Amino acid sequence: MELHHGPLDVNEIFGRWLASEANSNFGAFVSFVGTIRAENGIEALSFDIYEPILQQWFDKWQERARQLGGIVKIAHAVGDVPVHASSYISAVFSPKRRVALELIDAFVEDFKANAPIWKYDVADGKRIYAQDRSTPMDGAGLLS
Amino acid sequence: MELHHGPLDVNEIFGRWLASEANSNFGAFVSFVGTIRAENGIEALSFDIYEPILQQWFDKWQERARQLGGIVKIAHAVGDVPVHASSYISAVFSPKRRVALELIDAFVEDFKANAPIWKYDVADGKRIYAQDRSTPMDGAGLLS
Amino acid sequence: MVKVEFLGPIGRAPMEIEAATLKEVADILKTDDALLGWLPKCAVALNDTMVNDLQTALKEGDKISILPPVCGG
Amino acid sequence: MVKVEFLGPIGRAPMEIEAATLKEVADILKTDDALLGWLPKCAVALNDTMVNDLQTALKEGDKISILPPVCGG
Repeated sequence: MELHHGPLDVNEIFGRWLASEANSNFGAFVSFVGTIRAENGIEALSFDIYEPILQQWFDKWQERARQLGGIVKIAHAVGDVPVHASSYISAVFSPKRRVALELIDAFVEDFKANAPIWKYDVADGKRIYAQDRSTPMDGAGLLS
Repeated sequence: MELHHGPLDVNEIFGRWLASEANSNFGAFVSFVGTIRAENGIEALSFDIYEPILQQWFDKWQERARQLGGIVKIAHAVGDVPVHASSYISAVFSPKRRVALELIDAFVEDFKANAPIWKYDVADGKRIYAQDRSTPMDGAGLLS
Repeated sequence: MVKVEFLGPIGRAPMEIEAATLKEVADILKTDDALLGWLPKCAVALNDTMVNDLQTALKEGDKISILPPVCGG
Repeated sequence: MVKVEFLGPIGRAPMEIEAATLKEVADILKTDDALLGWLPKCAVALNDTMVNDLQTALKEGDKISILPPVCGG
């Protein structure tokens, strides 16, 4: 797991991840890259991350992947990411293709639902919480 | 769609594909890379491809992706690919993540089942058809 | 005393309160009008581990984090 | 005359035969013992388009491709 200030250098990250597993004898590598779309007049999106809980979330997925013979990797931006730049990469290496294809889907969806990351629209110099696109985490409402 | 003699340069291909869509305003990029596993004492796998029908197969997928607002890309090796090198990359760009995650799965599975590509094990200098891992294409048996 | 931190967009400074269980934390936070809109949508962590039980006992120095709706990626 | 090509591992040189339909091609190929094991597993293309109908009519110069089981990736 790696956090980067500002946009991700996707080529650098892919190159490094592929090199790191070049001799691991994985047959399948599946990756997801999220890129900021130009829409609603935004200049950028901006992200807050609470790293201790993200690390725990990630560690659970790493263990789940390990039990299937694979590994997961993730990179995310902190702070502002301008439109057409990338904020998020996740990837699965596994011996065979089905595990990788199924794991990437569940991994990306659970990331969206439960990774402790808050997104803001940046427009006209203002940073506005993307409330309408945000999802309460599992267990939300405990104190209400 | 691109065919390469020998192993794929994954970094080069990813870099080129990402650059080509850098301003297309796609929010999601999902890719699958197939790498030759060291198993059963093989030195390499080797591939024959019948390009005219592969191109038609690919064109149908491109149209299917287009109707969902996305695009697909594919690269495959022809001839020998040594163990731990990559033979196959497919990718989907789409505006949003669900289309990309669903399309990559169907695209990779249909590729496996219906792309006109024949695989051979290379061991002890011999090239042996991987009959037990091969699948009859849709419509097989017409002439029997 | 336990510390309560509000993450992401809630925009509140941390609080130090006296509470023996998460239930007591809830009772205190619910008296704060500015938090009433957030609490039904927020998950809770105790010392950086997600928790789901209001009866969870607290000890001196515990850190409680209030996590509003998320949107990574 | 139509041309019949055998792709991938079948390892047969192309044949030129007289046939007015795919059914007639099938009847000719089935007389070849070396092909009997392949035909139930092979798909067929006519002029590089996959076909599924034995009654498909053929014309002079058509190319028929016999595609054995595949395994890309």
